[in-house]
Amino acid sequence: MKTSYREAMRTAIREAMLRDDRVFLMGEDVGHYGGCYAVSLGLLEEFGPERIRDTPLSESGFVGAGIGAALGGMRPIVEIMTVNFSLLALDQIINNAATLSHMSGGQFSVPIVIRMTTGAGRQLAAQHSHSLEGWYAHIPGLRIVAPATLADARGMLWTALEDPDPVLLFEHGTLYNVQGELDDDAGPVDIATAAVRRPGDQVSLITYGGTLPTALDAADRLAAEGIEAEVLDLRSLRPLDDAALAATVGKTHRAVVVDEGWRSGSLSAEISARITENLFYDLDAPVGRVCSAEVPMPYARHLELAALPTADRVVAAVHEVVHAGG
Amino acid sequence: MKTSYREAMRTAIREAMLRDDRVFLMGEDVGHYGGCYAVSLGLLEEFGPERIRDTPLSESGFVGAGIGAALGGMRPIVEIMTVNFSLLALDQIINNAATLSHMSGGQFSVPIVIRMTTGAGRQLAAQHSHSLEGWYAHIPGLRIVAPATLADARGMLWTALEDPDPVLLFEHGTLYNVQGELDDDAGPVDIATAAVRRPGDQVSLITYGGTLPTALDAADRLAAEGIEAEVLDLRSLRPLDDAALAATVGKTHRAVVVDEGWRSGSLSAEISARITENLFYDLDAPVGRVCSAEVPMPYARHLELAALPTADRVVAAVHEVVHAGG
Amino acid sequence: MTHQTTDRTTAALPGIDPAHRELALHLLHQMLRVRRLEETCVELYSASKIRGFLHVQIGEEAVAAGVMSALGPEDAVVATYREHGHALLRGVPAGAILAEMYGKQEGCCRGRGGSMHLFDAGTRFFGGNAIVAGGLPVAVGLALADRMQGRDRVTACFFGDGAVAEGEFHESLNLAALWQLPVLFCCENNLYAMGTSLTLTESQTDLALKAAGYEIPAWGVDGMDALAVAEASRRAVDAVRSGGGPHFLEMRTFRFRAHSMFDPERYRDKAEVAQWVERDPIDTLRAHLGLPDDEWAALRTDVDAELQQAVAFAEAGTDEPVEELTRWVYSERGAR
Amino acid sequence: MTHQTTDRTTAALPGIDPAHRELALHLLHQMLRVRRLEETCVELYSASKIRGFLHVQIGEEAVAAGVMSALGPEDAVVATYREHGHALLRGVPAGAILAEMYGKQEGCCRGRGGSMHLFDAGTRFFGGNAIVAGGLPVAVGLALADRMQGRDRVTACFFGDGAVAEGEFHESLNLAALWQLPVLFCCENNLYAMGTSLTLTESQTDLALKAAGYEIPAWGVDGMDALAVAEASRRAVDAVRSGGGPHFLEMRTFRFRAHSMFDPERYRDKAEVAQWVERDPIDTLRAHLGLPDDEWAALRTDVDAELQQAVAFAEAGTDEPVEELTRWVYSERGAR
Ligand SMILES: Cc1ncc(C[n+]2csc(CCOP(=O)(O)OP(=O)(O)O)c2C)c(N)n1
Ligand SMILES: Cc1ncc(C[n+]2csc(CCOP(=O)(O)OP(=O)(O)O)c2C)c(N)n1
Ligand SMILES: [Mg+2]
Ligand SMILES: [Mg+2]
Repeated sequence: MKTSYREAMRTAIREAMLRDDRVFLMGEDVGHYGGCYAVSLGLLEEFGPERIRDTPLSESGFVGAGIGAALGGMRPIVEIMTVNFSLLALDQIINNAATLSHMSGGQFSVPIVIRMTTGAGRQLAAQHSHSLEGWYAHIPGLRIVAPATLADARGMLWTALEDPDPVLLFEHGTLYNVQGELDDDAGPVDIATAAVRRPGDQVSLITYGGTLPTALDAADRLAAEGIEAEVLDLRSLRPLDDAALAATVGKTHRAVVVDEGWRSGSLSAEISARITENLFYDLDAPVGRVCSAEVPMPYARHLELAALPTADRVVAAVHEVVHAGG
Repeated sequence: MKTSYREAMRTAIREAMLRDDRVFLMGEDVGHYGGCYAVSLGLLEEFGPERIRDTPLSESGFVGAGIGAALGGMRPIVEIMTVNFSLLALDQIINNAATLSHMSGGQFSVPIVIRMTTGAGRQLAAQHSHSLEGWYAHIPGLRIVAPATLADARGMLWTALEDPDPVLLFEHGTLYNVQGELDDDAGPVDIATAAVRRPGDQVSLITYGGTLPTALDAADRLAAEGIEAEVLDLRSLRPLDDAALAATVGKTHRAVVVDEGWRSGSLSAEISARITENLFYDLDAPVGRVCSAEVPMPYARHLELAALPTADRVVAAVHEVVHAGG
Repeated sequence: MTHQTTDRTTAALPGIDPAHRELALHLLHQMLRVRRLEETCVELYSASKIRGFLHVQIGEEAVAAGVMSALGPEDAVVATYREHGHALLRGVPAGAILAEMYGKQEGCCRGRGGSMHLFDAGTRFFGGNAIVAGGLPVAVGLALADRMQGRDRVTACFFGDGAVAEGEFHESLNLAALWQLPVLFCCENNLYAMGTSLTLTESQTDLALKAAGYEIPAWGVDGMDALAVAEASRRAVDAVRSGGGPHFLEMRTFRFRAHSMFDPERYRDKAEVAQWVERDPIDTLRAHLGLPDDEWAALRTDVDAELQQAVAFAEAGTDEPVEELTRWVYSERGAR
Repeated sequence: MTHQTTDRTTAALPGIDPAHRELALHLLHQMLRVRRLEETCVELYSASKIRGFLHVQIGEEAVAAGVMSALGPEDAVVATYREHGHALLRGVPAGAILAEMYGKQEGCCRGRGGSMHLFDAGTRFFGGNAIVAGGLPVAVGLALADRMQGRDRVTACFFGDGAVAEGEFHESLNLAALWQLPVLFCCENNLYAMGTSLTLTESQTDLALKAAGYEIPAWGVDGMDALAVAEASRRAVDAVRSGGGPHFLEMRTFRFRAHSMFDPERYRDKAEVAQWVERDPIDTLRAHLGLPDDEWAALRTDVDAELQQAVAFAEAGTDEPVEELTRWVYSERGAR
């Protein structure tokens, strides 16, 4: 079936609402507006305003309400319009959602799914272009997932809802319009493992979410020059799939992490550190990183492009590690 | 002169207030209460309620007000009682303080200093024990400093106030009672460079803030067994002093990072990644990391101790890298 | 280990009707249990058996006692870090509370939470939150779940005067009123947020009036009078349960002790405290009841016995194995 | 490059006193400048000259025109992402605004900010904030600085009806009232927050009443009547400047166009929009003035000329060298 990332996500929400009447969608403009990115378009008409619940601009309030509703037996899907606004709800996410299970000695769990759009690339400037999913991956008690394909957009939500703990689901804004084929019977997928999106044996490109297309593009170009890159899609940012990292780097002995986060303290740092810790003697070259420039995203197109990870930069980084010392 | 970390910090605030009447201190309980950790004790009596300003519980409100006051020509010192509560002010810190200079094309700068207590070790449990300073170091536009010594507690504030951009100053709660000698003429110090607190040539212990005493303790024990560890105090977490990292690791060829943050995505990851990137061929062993366990801090003493970086764990980590392959 | 607490109702004194006397005696008993529990906590803190932050509500017992008397077992309670009394009166055994403060696995949260984070699923006691105002949105959500599942439960949410300045207070009251959710907002106005007096934190110091601005029925109650709190709570809970939307009670009370064990109380003078101590809610109710000395003595003996057992229980507590450090970070049982 | 805009005052028509006519003409001229600027923005967006998010205020011009007419050069202005008109009427040249939206270094923020982040130090225009309610605490701080330095400046802070639900609104109003700071809160109530109507976001939909709950003098104003806004603003600004503490104006207005260039406007029907369009603030004021066609034509010519120059200026703009990408992340000049 031909579909888009946006439609796949909508189908996933619809399916969840049909499967379990404890599931509801809550957030700014999810109802009457049809969803800021039209993901929930039509769902208000189908499920009504109680289950497709428009909220006031009160990120801390409605995220906290989602946490309470989860404690009360519901299965809320809370949409924070974009990751930028999630900063206003961070206290609820970190101090309540992520800690209630542990603080209560396991008496409570918080089965909430929080969806948000993330990423840059659309000239939305400094306050609307953050990629903070890797930053969120620092928090114990949270699961962080980043669907990068139609199948994952379609299949991760239900698995996340079945998880007893809070799951943050990050949708990169540049993916919504991606078109492609999806099996008619496509359904739930695991949210714990990484996936090899392209096999290769000379270098590992490790990425996730919005930069998967970038990495695949770079891999094609590298193939043209005879460099076979393996592309690993992390899928889950917390926990990280260490086995998959070991498998690919154990095979290629060289790795480049592609991460749209600001370089310093991005997820790419943790991945580089882990590879070095676990595979130091397998490495033929230091792990390379292609990240965003450390600048609040500028509006001007040429500057934004200069700040983001591009296939060009990935190819250049691969050349470095491939020709490096070892 | 014999003094304490707390007194040194108070002297620094007092001196700043006396030097520049644009400086004022604002935060919860800084005045009538005397400061949650008694840092500002007596200052209300000396400077009055306008300049030692008690605020309501409104972290986002008064941090944002500090940003506005800085734009308006003042030099605010905003105290957020603890880093845990700073999550409520994160939108103001990231979307305004850190971005206004760049978004405005350099027309505005935000000379604000935000002080907060950080860290665990006092059985304050999950919501009062975060070490997020390394997490904040991910944000472009901010400077992050962590005074670990009396001289830095005394000297970093004024330099931070003279900086045109927002500086976040993290004071580890276990340091306030540290006693020691301080020169009578101790004054401003730089906030950009790292400092070697103990020379050594066999392994580098890289740390900052509340874990500096831990690292020094471990270094003494290692010396007793004949292992000379160099202890590097980062002092500035953003920007990082790459030259100092290169100097110490270039000399010792082995490094262990000691960081109270949760391991995954902590500052230790960035440091490990950078060392590998810049000094891969100098390394005789993978960079070691001693961090906090990935758990919301438990209240029980024995569990909290088990979760935190201790000298024992640092010594063990050093043994690993020293006896490692190379 | 739970100590059976028996409500001791004896022949009515002339002039007081039995039902009223029964309620009054119940409240007196409950307040005394809280008072003695917290006096014990303070002793144990001084003896270094309890660590971390400890916030006692001594002087404010009428609030928890009164509100709890109006709730049913299916209702939910969300409280703050000053919640020992709320947990106790909601039904958490004193022993489990003290064991928690000892950091023992027999504690109500296995020693992971401590004084500020008491939780109990069995009595729907949702903590125990050390972030001021952090519990309000959660309470709104619990009420939303009840509304969506058609249950006529009430969620009682306790918070202090200081919490009113937080954005989360504003967002929560608006959501609860906008969606007409069954939340009882219980503001414990003790006139101070740590060392900052209400006059330094609110432009509008009449907090009931402030709540009314959200179109929420709100009224002030004498928080030193357990009977008044119980009566106001009963009426408010009935209104909320019967679909009247959120209600707001401002309980005017006072904390007799310091904010925490670290507070030198520089911000208020002894005279102010003394004035309020004269209105001690326990003494007041005891006098109102004209309780004979022997009955009072019996009540105390009863409560003291409960606490002795509780301390013994905590003392006998055991440490959770260090190997279990990271248990419960993620749930062990699947979501149901 | 700045275009000289001349206030054209001609002989008074019978019945309208000259001062009033002068103000009215000024407001008409300013509203027309905003209207034409934004109509131009929409065209340029369709021509892909402008990218990212673009929010126009077409229909709401009376608010910015009226408030700005009451401010002095030393005052400060804080606005939202729907701020083209505010920037223009504060004195930022149309060319610098358009060049910014083109992403050119001749833009008022060197192309780094774009439509949502217009700033201008020279006119104390502090943006341009894309976080709803994010500007309110900053405005409070600007006013605090003025208070502490004994300057009799006013800070005007614009925000929409949707911002009222945010915690930052609550915290900011309380701080401003508590500290009696010189802030003029200007609520642009256009009845919708994106696609969500006020009735779905506020339990108390009378926003002036809501503000009054903070002990802030607040009143509602017809936001489609530039003269009414100007008069209310003058009175409020005088009160604030003379030490009367913060004031709050709820301007009841309406946006004629979509929320942004991506909004299909499913949430409201054409009839509702049409009703408001009948009250177009420009047509209304023009009729009130009984402005002769020739004068109106002259006014339009004047404004069109200004915009032609502005577009030309933007078209001639140049890209900042990519090497300068990370400039301005940290300040280049030391703090003074
Ligand atoms: C968000 C947040 N800010 C600051 C603190 C530190 N703090 C703990 S209790 C308290 C005072 C709260 O006062 P109030 O709400 O009146 O409750 P009370 O202690 O009087 O019962 C403060 C400032 C906190 N715990 N959370
Ligand atoms: C904190 C935050 N949440 C959500 C958004 C997304 N958003 C942008 S504008 C808007 C509606 C704001 O409505 P209002 O305040 O009434 O201003 P208006 O657009 O009507 O002028 C929303 C939800 C945002 N920018 N910031
Ligand atoms: Mg209080
Ligand atoms: Mg609006």
